[in-house]
Amino acid sequence: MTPIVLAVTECLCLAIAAPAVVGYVRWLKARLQGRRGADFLQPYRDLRKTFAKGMIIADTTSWIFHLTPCVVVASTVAAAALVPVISASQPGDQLGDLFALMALLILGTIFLALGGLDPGTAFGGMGSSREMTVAALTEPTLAIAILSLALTAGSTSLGTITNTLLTTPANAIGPGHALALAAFLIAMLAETGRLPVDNPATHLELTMIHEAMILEYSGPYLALLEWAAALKLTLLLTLASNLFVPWGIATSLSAGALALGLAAVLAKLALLATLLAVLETRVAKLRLFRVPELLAVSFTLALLAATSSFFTR
Amino acid sequence: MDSVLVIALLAPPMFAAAVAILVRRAPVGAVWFDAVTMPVSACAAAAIALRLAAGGAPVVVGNAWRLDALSALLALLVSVVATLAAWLGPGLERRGGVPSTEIRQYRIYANLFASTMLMAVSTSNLGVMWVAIEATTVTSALLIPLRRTKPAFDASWKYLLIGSVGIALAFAGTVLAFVDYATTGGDLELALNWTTLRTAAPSLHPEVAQLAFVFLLVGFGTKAGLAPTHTWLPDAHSEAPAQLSAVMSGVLLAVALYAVARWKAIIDLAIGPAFTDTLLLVVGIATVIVGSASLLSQTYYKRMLAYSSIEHMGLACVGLALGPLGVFAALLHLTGHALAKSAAFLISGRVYARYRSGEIEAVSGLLETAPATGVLFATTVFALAGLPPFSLFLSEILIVQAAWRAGHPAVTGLVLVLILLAFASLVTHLQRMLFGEAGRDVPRGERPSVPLGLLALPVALLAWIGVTLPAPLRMLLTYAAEVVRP
Amino acid sequence: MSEAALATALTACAAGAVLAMVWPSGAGARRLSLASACAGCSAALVAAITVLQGSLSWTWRSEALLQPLGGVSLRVDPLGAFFLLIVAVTGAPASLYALGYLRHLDGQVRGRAVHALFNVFLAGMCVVPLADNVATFLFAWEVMALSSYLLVVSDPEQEGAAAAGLWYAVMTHAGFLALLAAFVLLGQGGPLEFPAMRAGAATLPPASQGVVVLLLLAAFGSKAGLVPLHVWLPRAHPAAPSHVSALMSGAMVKLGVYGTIRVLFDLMPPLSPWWGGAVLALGVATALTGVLYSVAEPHLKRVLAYSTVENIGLIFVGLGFALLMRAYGNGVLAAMGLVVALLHTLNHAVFKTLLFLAAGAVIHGARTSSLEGLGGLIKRMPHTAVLCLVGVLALAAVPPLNGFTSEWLTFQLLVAGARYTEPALAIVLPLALAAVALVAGLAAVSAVRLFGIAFLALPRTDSARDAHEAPAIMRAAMLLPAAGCIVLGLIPTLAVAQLTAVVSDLGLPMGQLDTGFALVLPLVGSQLWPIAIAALLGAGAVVAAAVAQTSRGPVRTDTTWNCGRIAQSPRQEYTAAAFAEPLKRVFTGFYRPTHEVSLDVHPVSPYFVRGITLRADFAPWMEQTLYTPLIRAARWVSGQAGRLQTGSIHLYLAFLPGALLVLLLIARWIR
Amino acid sequence: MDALFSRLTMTGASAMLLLALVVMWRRHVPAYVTAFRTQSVVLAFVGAIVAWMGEVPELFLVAAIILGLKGWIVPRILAGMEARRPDDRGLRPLVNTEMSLLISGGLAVAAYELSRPLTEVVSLPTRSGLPIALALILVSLFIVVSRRQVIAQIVGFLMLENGVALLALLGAYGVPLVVELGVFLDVLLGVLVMQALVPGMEKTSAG
Repeated sequence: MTPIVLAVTECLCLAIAAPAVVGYVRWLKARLQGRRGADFLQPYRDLRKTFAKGMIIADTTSWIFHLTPCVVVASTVAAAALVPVISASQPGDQLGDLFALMALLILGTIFLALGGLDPGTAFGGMGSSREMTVAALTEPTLAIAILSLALTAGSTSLGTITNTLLTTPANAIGPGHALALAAFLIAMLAETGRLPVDNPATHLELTMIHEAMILEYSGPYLALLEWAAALKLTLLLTLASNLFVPWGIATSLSAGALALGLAAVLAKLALLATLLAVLETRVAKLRLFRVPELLAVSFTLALLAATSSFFTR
Repeated sequence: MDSVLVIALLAPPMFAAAVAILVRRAPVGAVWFDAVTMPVSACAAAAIALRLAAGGAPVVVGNAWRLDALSALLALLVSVVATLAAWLGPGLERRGGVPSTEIRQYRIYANLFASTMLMAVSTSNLGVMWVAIEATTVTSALLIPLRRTKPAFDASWKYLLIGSVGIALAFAGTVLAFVDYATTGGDLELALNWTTLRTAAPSLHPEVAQLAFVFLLVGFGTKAGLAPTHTWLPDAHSEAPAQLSAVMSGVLLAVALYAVARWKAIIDLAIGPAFTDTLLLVVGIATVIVGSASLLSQTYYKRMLAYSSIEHMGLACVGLALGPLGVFAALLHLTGHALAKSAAFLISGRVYARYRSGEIEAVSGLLETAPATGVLFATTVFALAGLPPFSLFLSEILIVQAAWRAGHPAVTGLVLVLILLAFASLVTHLQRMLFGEAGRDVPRGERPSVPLGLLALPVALLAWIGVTLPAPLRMLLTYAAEVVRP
Repeated sequence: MSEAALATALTACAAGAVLAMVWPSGAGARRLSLASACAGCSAALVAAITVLQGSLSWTWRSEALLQPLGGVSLRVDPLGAFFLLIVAVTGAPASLYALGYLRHLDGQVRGRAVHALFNVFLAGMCVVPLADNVATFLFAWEVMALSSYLLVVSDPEQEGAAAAGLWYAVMTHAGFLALLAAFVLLGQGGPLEFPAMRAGAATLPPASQGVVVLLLLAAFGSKAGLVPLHVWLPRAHPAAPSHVSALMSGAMVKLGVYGTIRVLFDLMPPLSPWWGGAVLALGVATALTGVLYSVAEPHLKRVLAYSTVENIGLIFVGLGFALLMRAYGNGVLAAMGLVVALLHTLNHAVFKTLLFLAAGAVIHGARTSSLEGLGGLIKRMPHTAVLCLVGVLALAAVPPLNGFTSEWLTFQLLVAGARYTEPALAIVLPLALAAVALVAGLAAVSAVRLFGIAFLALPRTDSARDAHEAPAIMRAAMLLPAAGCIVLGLIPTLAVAQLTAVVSDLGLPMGQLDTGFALVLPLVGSQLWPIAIAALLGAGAVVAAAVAQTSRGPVRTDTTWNCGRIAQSPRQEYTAAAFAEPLKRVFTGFYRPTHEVSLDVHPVSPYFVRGITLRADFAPWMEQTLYTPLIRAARWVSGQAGRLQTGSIHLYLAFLPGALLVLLLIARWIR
Repeated sequence: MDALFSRLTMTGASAMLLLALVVMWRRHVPAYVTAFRTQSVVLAFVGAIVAWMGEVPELFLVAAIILGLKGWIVPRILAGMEARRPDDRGLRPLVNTEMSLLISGGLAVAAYELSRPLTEVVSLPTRSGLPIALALILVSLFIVVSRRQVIAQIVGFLMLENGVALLALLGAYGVPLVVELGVFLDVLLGVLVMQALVPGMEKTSAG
């Protein structure tokens, strides 16, 4: 019973923390760019405000338009349920593994794209097309990164990967692990629509990807989508930290271990978010047609990681 | 009993020809006589075939006539196809519009043609067999220009001259074999008798036997449409009236190949099968190559069918060279081809009657204008392409199998590729005819009629043979194959 | 029990074929023959399930039929039964569907012919997996090929039907001949019976073993649509009536897979690893080719046809993997590879049937088959849209639908392979994994494009605007495979449990794979519990919907905002071509797009442009490089042969002494 | 006796071959018919000699038929055809005279080579004529191939028949009578049919 309670708690934690992560990144970026910036709680205020607003539904849409936010939220939450956050032993492994997580994220992406196409606007279609392209091209990178983890851990199950790394830390030393992490991080940037693939703060429709798809959404639906996007970012960051650098995560269910785990994950999230903010300040957005080059780089890194894990096996 | 059978087999077409010659005023009567007598011949052939299939002794009348299983098979094919042609020949349609002189001419020569073919397969004397086959050329050549057009006369001339010269070479071969036999000191009067020759065959001289077989192969091969002396065939078959093309393509070629097979059996006894097998293989493959390669570039549907005949004769020739299984397959192939090709030619006559053009391009939307004819035509073409459930499917597989078992992997591969090429060409042309927009002046629709039912008969027969291969026919083929390749 | 069921199935199909031709009224003929087909499929289903449940096998021989080739011989074993099941689950909805779909053909002979051929086609497909000798196999194989060819050309008014039929006929006949050659080789001169071949295959010399495998791959690959033999598939599927396309894609193409398994895993001993690698590589190439074209293709049914090519590729990845593992003696992984391939075969059969039927409903309702002409159908054909969405999601391989489970297993397979085999091989597998992942991603793009462009937004043409919902019977027919997609997605162990019986019957012992509702792979320590994921997703969606409903703000419907642009019109919509444009740019080397822009300018000045026409297409380079030379060669040969036939009687006559001379020389030479 | 027999048949055979060669260098169609007529007479003569010296009485009948059919009826038919058709003396043969004669010489050599096994096997006194008969067959074949005139082709074909008949006479004192009679019937019918066909070709080509 306890593990399930813990899992639900973990999921809720992620869900609640998600806007804060986004807020932190935004704040840090503002500081780095020499602006004051709103504090990291600003996204919560935005969400509250948007939730309370009325909705305008485009008259060209169908029930897909209404279904999309629900499915996007559901798939992201389901994906979050698979991620170990505080504790390494977790019931999410019963449900599925990394590939299942990947597929759940794709489910969300598909519905986002359908939601973008539903109103029949040019921008929506454009966003959908680009989002799907980027998502498709990211898949091989993610798959190979998962493979290189699985080769050392002997499993694609998230709990097992974390535990194996904790018990044999030597696995983390060597080129394979670092390369896989780098590949995973690049793929993550593409998946979550961050710079240099997509600019989350853009106001130019022609360069939008994620924002273009949700142009027609307003009110609670918009809030759900924004929140799901934040959750996706947070869960992928958590995933990166707990899969590649699991130290600190609770291996027992004692209160102390759990507290330590919580602290560790918060620290790691903060570190990654900082890195993200720095990166987003340093780089410019790539042209859409150069995104495949970036993904090719990441793919090569992942492949090198996988091969090097053969050599170190 | 035997003499009754032979008379019942040979006399009806002669009678019918005589009646057609004598009855000048009312050709319809002669036509009906023909339609009634030809089946008698077919029944006699069937009776003979059944007896032989049951393992009975050959039908022998004196020294002149002798029908063993091989002869019975060919006699059956000839009489069945001739019956079909007689029923569907000019003169029986209610609104024929065919001049009575034409009808009369057709009935005279078609019956003479049929009787010469029947004679060729039922004589016991290989010399007489030659005479009869030469006579088939003469009797059929006059029928080709029935409509009196210049291309038909030209085609007929080519057929007659090439056929005669070729067959004269076969005579030279016969004489060579005869001379060789004479040196062994046997009875000269019965020298060319099958049984005598077979008994004496082991003492023939190898080199002379080989020389004779080369002449025989080229000679009879010319009539059988084997490359490269097949050249008369496409012209003659495409210019002849459909009923004649049906008989020529369906059984005349088979009869010529029958002659080759007969002589092969003799020569094999003298020098072993390796020699004749090699020659037949070379000629057969060349023929299949020519036949299937030419198919693609044809623009007239009757020429297409003619080249398909060449291809199938080549396959049968290859089969004859591939040992007992191959001979069985070749004979089965000839059987299937006789039915399918005669049906296809007869149907092509209906197509021509509707479109007034022999060009593939000119015939389009056949399925729309004449659905039943179109379906029947497509069925026969599929049968010719070797698709199930028709019997050519079986025989082609058997030929391939036999080629492999006989240790000819290259032949196996080549035959397969050529079958594919032929298939592709046939389907290409067939589709062009079946689909598309038909011209405005082409009459549309057709009601069920007797000729359609008759045309469905060989198709049904083909499917029946293809699926079950009835035991009597199987035994007949087996015994016939044993005659060629014991 | 299963014998009787099978006899019933074949009798029903035969009766259906006859009834279609002879029943006096057209409508009655349709109803009776299709009901008969449906009954036949149900009986076949019963037979297949009985055999799979009991792992029985029985044989039936008849010497009377096809006697010269060794008679007819049937044998049911679990593998055959599984493919019989696939035929049945595809055939039943297809025949139900046709009841409504072909109503307009009632008055025509063509309608009767289509129904009769449909029954023959079904019967042929039922017999193929049961054949136990070459004669039966080839006969049923060709009956299936011929009837499906005739169905492809059954609607000559369909644009390109004749050309499609020709491609199909020639490719399939080439396959048949290759098959014949392979069987003759495999028979080694003995009887062409499967048991004899099984016993004798071990003695086959390596060289001819290689030739046999090559021929078999060509033969079954041409039926299954392996690259580069897939060219007929995207041509024939759109030309055929939709229920036939469903049957072709769902079942017939799978019999190519069946043949490969039957011969390579059952009849032949383990092959050299190279063959496994080659099959794997072919599978990857096929999957990539298929999915890339499926993403870019504008024609609705061609999108689906290419997607079939893609999925066949994925199935062959599994098969190639199993072959490899069998070569290395790793029975468990080989069994797993086979199970995955078979499971995907079933899954694809179910969802592709659904999609083709839905495509038929769309073409039926909207009278256009190009994605560029569709749009907004979700409002006009609401039920079809829901059913199609199920199929599309299965196609995109997302949980909790059936496409996902087999995709997930394919990933696991390749990971396990990379982990448990020797390095030389293991280094290749990640590439395969990456390719499969890319294929999965691109399949999702294709799925979104298919559904989004056809069903969402505004109708792009008048005919799409006037589209009407499919008749109830068609919708009911689509409901069956849709339910199948969901059930197989939620409880994959239902199918996997049967498959373990199939593979262990092939001599490949299978580790424990099925435990209750979750797929557990002890080998890689992963597990998948689709029903729980579905529950989680459902709960999440319900909660999200509830949250959205609780907000107090007013909800109103208004003109689409579109960043402030007014008068939303279909012309502003993203097109199918535009949707695929980014990928076309990324994979330029593969697509080799051709662009042709023509400007219509005002006579006064070239700067006053009145209209711009853009024609974009892909260079069909596979056809150009492989088939164009072949066609040209055939034409050349034909032309050369034509030179014999000049019409000059002197040349003709000259062949006589020529032939005499050549044969005399040959005679002298071989003496 | 045998020597004389051999000489006489040999002379006859050679004469027949020479008459075939006449067709090679004459361009005048009536000359072809004359050559054929003469050749047939010589053949009948050879037949008679074989009948007499080989003591095969029924060959007298054959010789008589040859004389009547090929020496009289068929040439008359041919002459009739020639009289009815337009003059085609201008038609040059496909192969010119010198080349034709050279090729004929080559064919004769080939015939000697081909008939070697035959002459080794046959023990009759007439066997030395066998190569000539074979040469006649080949040369006639060449005539059919290389001449343009319809009548020349028919003559070539008939000479080919003569060659085969000669082969049979010299090799085995003739084939069985029934076959022989059948062959005559075929020749007659064949020529008649050819005669019937030729006007059709000519008329329609002119019109």
